[in-house]
Amino acid sequence: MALELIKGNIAIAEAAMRAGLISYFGYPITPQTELLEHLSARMPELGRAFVQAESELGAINMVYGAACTGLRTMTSSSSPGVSLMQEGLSYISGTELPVVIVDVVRGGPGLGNIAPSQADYTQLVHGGGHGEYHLIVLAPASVQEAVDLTGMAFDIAEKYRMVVCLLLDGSLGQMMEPVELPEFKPVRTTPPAWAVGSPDSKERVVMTSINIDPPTQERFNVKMMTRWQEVEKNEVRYKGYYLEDAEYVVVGFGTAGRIALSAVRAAREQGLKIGLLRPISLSPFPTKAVDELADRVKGFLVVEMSNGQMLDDITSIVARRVPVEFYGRMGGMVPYPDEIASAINDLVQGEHDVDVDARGKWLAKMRELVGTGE
Amino acid sequence: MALELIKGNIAIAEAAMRAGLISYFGYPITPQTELLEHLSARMPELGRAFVQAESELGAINMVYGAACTGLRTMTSSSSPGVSLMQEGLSYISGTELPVVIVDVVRGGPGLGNIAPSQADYTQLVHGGGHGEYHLIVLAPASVQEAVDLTGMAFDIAEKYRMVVCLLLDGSLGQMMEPVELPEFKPVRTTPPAWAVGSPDSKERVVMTSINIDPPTQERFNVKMMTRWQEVEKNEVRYKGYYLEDAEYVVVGFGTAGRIALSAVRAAREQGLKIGLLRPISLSPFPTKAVDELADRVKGFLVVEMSNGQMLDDITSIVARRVPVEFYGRMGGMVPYPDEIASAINDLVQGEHDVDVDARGKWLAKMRELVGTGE
Amino acid sequence: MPPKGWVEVNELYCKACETCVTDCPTQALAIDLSRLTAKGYHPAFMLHPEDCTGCGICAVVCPDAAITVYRGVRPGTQKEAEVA
Amino acid sequence: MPPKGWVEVNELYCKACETCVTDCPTQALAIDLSRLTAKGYHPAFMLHPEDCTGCGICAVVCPDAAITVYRGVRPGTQKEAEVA
Amino acid sequence: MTETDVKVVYKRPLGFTDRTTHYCPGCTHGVAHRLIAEVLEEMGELKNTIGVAPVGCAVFAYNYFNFDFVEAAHGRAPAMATGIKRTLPTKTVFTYQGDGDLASMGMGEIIAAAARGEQITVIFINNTNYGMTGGQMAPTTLPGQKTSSSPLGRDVETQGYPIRTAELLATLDGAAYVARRTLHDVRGIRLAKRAIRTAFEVQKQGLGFSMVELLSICPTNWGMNTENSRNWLAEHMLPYYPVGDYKVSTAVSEMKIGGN
Amino acid sequence: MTETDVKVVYKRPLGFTDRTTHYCPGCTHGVAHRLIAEVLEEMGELKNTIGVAPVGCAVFAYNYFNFDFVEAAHGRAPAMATGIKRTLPTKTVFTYQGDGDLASMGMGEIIAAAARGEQITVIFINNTNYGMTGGQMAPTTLPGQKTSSSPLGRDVETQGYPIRTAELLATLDGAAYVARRTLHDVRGIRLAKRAIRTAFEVQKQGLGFSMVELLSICPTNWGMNTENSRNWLAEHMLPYYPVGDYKVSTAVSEMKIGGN
Amino acid sequence: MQAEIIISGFGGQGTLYAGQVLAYAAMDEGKHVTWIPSYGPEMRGGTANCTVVISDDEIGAPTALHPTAVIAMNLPSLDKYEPMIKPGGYLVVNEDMVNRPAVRDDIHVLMVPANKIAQEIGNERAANMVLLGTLEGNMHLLKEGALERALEDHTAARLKKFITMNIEALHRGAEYLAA
Amino acid sequence: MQAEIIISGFGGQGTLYAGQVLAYAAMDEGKHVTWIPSYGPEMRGGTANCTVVISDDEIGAPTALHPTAVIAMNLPSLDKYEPMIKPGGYLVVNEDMVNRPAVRDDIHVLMVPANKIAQEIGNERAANMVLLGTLEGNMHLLKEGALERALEDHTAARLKKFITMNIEALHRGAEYLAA
Ligand SMILES: Cc1ncc(C[n+]2csc(CCOP(=O)(O)OP(=O)(O)O)c2C)c(N)n1
Ligand SMILES: Cc1ncc(C[n+]2csc(CCOP(=O)(O)OP(=O)(O)O)c2C)c(N)n1
Ligand code: SF4
Ligand code: SF4
Ligand code: SF4
Ligand code: SF4
Ligand code: SF4
Ligand code: SF4
Ligand SMILES: [Mg+2]
Ligand SMILES: [Mg+2]
Repeated sequence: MALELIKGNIAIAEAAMRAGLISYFGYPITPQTELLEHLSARMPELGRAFVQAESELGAINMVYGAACTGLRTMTSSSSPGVSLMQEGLSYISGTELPVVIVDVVRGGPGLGNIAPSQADYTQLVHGGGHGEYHLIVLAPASVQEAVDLTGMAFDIAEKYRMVVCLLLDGSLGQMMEPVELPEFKPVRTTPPAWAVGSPDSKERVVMTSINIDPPTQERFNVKMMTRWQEVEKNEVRYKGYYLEDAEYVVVGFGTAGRIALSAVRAAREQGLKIGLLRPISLSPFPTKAVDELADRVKGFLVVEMSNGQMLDDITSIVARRVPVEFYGRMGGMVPYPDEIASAINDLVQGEHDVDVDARGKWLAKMRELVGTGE
Repeated sequence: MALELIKGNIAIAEAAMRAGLISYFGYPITPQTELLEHLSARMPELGRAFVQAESELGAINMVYGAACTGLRTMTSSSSPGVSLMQEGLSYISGTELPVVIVDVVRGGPGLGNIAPSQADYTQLVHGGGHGEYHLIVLAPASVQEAVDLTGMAFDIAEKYRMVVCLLLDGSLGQMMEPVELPEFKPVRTTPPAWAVGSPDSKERVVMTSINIDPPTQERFNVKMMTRWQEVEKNEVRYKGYYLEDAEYVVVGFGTAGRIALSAVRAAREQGLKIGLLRPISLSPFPTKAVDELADRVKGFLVVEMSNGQMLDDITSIVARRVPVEFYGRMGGMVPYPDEIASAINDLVQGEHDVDVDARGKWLAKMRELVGTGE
Repeated sequence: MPPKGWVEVNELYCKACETCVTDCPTQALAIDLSRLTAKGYHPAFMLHPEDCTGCGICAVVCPDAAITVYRGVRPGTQKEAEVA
Repeated sequence: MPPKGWVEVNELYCKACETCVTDCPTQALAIDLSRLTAKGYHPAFMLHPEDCTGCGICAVVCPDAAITVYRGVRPGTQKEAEVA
Repeated sequence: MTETDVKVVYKRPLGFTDRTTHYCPGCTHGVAHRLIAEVLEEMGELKNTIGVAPVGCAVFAYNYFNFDFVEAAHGRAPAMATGIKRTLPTKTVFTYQGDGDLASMGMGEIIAAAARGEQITVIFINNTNYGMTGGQMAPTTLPGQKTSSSPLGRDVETQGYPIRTAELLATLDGAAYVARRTLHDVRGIRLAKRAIRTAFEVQKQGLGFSMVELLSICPTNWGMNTENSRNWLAEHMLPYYPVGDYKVSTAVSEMKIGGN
Repeated sequence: MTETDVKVVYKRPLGFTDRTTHYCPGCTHGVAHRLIAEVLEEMGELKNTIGVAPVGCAVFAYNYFNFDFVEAAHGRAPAMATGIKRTLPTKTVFTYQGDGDLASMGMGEIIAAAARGEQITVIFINNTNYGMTGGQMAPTTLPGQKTSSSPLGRDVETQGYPIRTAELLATLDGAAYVARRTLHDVRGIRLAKRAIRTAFEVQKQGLGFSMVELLSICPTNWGMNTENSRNWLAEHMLPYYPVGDYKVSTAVSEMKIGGN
Repeated sequence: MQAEIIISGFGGQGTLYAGQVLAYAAMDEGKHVTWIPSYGPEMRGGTANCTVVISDDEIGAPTALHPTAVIAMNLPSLDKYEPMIKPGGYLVVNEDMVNRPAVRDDIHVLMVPANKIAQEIGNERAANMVLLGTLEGNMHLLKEGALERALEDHTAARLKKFITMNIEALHRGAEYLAA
Repeated sequence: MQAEIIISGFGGQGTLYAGQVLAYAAMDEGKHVTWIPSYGPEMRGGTANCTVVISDDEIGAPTALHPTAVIAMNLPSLDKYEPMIKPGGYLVVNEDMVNRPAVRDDIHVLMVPANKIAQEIGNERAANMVLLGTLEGNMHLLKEGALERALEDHTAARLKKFITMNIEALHRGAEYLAA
């Protein structure tokens, strides 16, 4: 197939349609809007449903309804809009429905700005809504990967009847890269037997997240957590670079991960034995990979476009076996490879203290570097 | 002062008024509604503002506005309603405003039920909204403690200009205990100089969470994280029981913590050297206390009314020094002391494996105990 | 002879709200204080079966779809009526 | 002599939207293509100061509050006018 | 007259399951349910319908109707119904919502759905309070009416005025049929059924958004028995919320309803 | 006539800071801002006012007004204003909102505030699209109008009908004054100013909720120059959104406006 | 000393209120006390029960799997709670609302025709106080007259008129002593 | 081989498009390539720039603190990016829009009167192509004729009419060679 040069936002839109997207519901918000705009033109062309919702609340609840029919559905937004979806995500999860959502993260908190960020990690990975549930969270680092993961997201969502979220930062949404788009898949247009409106279901179907009887709710939660164990077993994805002989490992996902790759290459050129672990599935997290590395490397450097939200997970896994250091930029700032390279040098040359307060050290540095505005 | 026998929900309402609450905005939801109902009668009596908002979105944004005047304001809700407030909480945090919110947690996810739960821990402690920010989260375990923490919540909120959240489960909201209510405090009715509408500010005041320029946003975030370090230094609260000579420590907060106390007492009566750590501030977390215990005890048992949301934090702190086991009930179920007692026995008699997958073990047990409903 | 009718109150559903009793134009219905349903209610019953016209009003207003309305003469009662 | 007026366009604010030019009833205003403001716009200016009546319409429609309108005769121009 | 002349004038509709409802005795939620079931049965739509339950006393509605059902988040039923209808346009999709659900929490969603002319039907139960949570003030609570969150009676100065939802939605071009009916007496119920039938026909014929607002009693939270509740509705609600057709689009006025 | 006869007929209002706005050339957001500043100056309210900025092109409004300001989350300005006004009832509090902000995202909040008779003033800019995010369809987009999310023109069958916000809010009893004006010509602007004055007076005199909807141009996203935009507004928007007073409560109609 | 008492019955039988009277009395004696209801989605009908824990010490769990005592005001409550009572504990049953005797023989069982007694003193709704009287008359959790004083001190003004009757009910109930 | 090129100017000068042409050409040659714009809240006015990275290998960072080459279409772009260019790199300046020469002497500087040239060939808006032509004419990032082919293959139908002019602009720009 021919390569095309496309923006991340539009590539995801196209990939979703090719994966059999039947309905899309969304609300404009920078830096995600092109995704919605593209579908506003394309979905009607294909005779599929596109609705610009009244709000992100509307959008997620339209998706909730559409998902009850078992046909492929999706929404997309950016940080503040995703916050507004938290109630809906908890409901959808509590109803065991397959849904794909895209969060093109921007600088926060609050209104913040529209520059690239990864600070919705905890919101999505550790659950921003109420009650016990998990989202599957995938973080592409290139437009091609975004395309590939979009198709996979629908499959995984259906396999486990769960919400799959693509988390990317604003720059990936705006970036153009050559991509190979998949062919159009045959589309399912009749609800499966478990869904409402299905011609195949023997009994009437009720879709709800209510379990007014606590023991019933608890049983449901045990079931969902058991399913999550399956997901943790099957759906961990990451990419390793130069890990075989690595003495130190940089961990970063998405754009931060690919920027780190440049820095790691530069370090290798200097003869340093640095590897890169780029988690692709943030939830389930590549815990085992980090765990095994912690047994054989001398230290980690976590790189994020946030205040170290993944850092906490890495620290927990490494469990003081080796030092974990951190370099992050916040509020819409994107690090340059040079900054990461210098953080790598600090790691390699620094003192090895497994009790290091990585975030505190980094924060002190940031206060010098950028100040506090006071 | 005379003791009164009051429900948790109403005690918090009274305590808030006595702490100088000027305005309350809320929306009915079980098991929190009595708090709102009580204030609907009492606030107008005192000539203060009470508004039943159109929704939790409305409520949190009314609180947002009221907080911009620097006068004491509050809202309360329960899990699904708190999910709807996530965008607002991110905005309020990004605008550095003092706000108190109360989450009387119920069984989830989704609509779930209205029975007691603690499963909003991650939502509140690790941040359910977008971007980098922290909430201060306090978890009372008795009605008196709820009263005391309510007053303190307003003070802390103002000290740091942050959101302080009281997290309690439904049963504490519904429970009556004898309490001593504080006297009415003198009330601030004129905005301080930093707030809008202040007669004291020299220049006009603008309150916003937008920083369209990423470097400015980043500086702001550095400032907020630096403030958070202060909070971590000053505002950690917990209560220890029988810790001096404890060989094993149970960790539980709120209602789970006080139920654990009964179990711990029973264990002590059996001659077992068990202690209890009951975190009161969940955020900032009593990390140091756990850390120090991890150096001298033989193991931990974490008890929650959730799938182990605090468990992850304990595991991270303990960092494989000693085994951490878990006992939780979900979906609105409240454990009996007997269940915890038997979990204590398992811990004391069990094999000591620091690599234990506490949640996995517990989940397997739960599958036997309650099943998965399949 | 005017068209006659009768009704059956399904006691599984009846909650003793009295709506049918109030609205029956011929006062044919009443609450049976002598009995309790499984749910603990005193159910509605035909106190004056002879007055029922089968108009269906009771069923239209019943919030619990507890009433079935027949027109004609109740099987069994016909004979009694003839005997009388 | 009819009441006369004049206007000043503050070039800090003017964005060359031409609204004032279009709406001036006496066509006194125009866009100055020969100059660029600091923001890069060709500002509005009084092409025909003599025609201005000081009616204020330009200021009412200006979206950038760039115009000050005076009534009377522009200081300085008075003399010129007299000389002319 | 012989036994063979016996005719069933009325029986429990086929659209109902055999479960007893959790509604309080006399509560007209039950009547509204029944009318929906009757209409869908008459239209032959029972197998083709998907209902959307609200959060409110009708939260368990899905237990009582004998067809596919989903349960929405509080206030979001119109959005959820939109998602279903856009995905399966040939299905009959309706929401069933209370006044707290529709006119407070979900006002944004209902207006947007009506403005979009979404091809769904909305059955809206106005009982002037939040029944499920114990009788708090609703947007529809009458001036002076006491509720658990307006203990001195709704004070319009601080707590605002009731919303007349049918009138409000009727201003929207996407709304094809908007009517208000009452469930407090037999005549009202008969007219309500006809309106519900019209609303579903509007959907079936693709004429746009349709809503029927139903004045309903809440004996429990009003603190009155059924009879007094019905009288209170007639005396206090009807003047504030007059029954009537608030929007009948041209297409709807020309619509022919077949059968029965 | 001597130099001492010189009179300033018009000057930049005191309610403005000296910052240049980020609005596109010709954008009538600027006119709306100016009218607010003029009215508040005339009323002597500059020191007593708190503004609430929306999310939309006017997100930076607080940079341009010379008094206290807060910035709301998208759509929630009426709730935020409520929080401020209830806390400081003697302040003049207003929201400034776009059509995406008020009539889509924030429809729930604006209706609730109006129904509550909240003593706030709302200035509502209807420019038939989402200006800030690049011109997507708004609830106010006209049938057939092309936007970046209705690329073939708004199809009322699938994308619904425009919402006439002033008419909608006018149905609410809590709304004391609801009017629509236009900013596309000098007469419209003068009438708009008078309406804005009335709206703020309504608030000052505690008569209830007040809103002025202002028809506004968006040359950038409409893809026209200023002049054509103003003509387009007159030709297409005015017929769909007639200017006029949609609600003038009795108290408002008897109100006396002092000064100037 | 710690005692856990569950009071259970239909909604409307006054179980929650009986628990509150007990809790007030305990509080007034300076005891630690908790009162916790089960709360459900169905505001009306169904069962209503509460647990009162009275202790000399800070109270841990406000609920108990094996309570010291149970007042069962109807059959479902008897069925549910009888098996849970701590050996040696107390079971007070409203005899008028059940159709079977208790089966446990390792606890003190008191069958009280509470509805009848309440009717005799003029108000069937006082059955809850009759049973509470029986409980306290046998267990002596508090000082003599504590419940009566609690009724006098904590009854809302508009309900004051019921105090005498309720005290009478307590006394009549207290006459039932375990064998 | 990896090259990072920043193309920067006012909005409306076609910097983003020039970057896309370069990116298309690189893609068609089988190179790895990324194109990333700076995007801002102000849709219009202000500066607009993009970074194109061309590499034989999987590309890490799509941005660069020290780019290999910069096309500066106005003064602010020159001020901002000149200091950042990698020693030995290329700086192509639209001479018509700046009022100063470049100051670095460790890089290749090409001052091109791009507006004038573009006017000569009939459209001032082709200045971006002139400068792109100069860049490629000096750096030879791609095979001969790659940009021209990219224009021919990837121009949207309604803009086809500009292809010839743009190719001419590329050629005129390519005539400017570094000393
Ligand atoms: C987000 C959220 N907020 C609040 C609630 C609590 N809640 C449940 S039902 C209800 C009100 C229902 O009232 P109404 O819609 O009038 O229905 P009714 O019970 O009167 O039929 C509320 C506020 C909830 N479940 N979710
Ligand atoms: C929750 C949320 N959703 C979406 C956005 C993105 N957003 C910013 S402005 C805007 C639309 C503004 O349009 P309008 O209110 O009409 O104002 P205009 O720019 O036209 O003046 C949107 C959708 C946001 N900031 N927050
Ligand atoms: S109306 Fe129905 S529920 Fe009510 S009493 Fe009659 S039969 Fe029973
Ligand atoms: S059918 Fe008519 S007459 Fe017969 S019982 Fe019912 S209401 Fe009365
Ligand atoms: S109307 Fe104002 S901004 Fe526009 S050209 Fe005239 S002076 Fe300049
Ligand atoms: S004041 Fe009147 S006449 Fe003078 S320039 Fe302005 S619009 Fe023209
Ligand atoms: S509370 Fe009111 S609305 Fe709810 S079921 Fe009971 S009577 Fe009906
Ligand atoms: S985008 Fe439209 S509304 Fe926004 S400033 Fe520009 S012209 Fe005005
Ligand atoms: Mg209601
Ligand atoms: Mg707009």
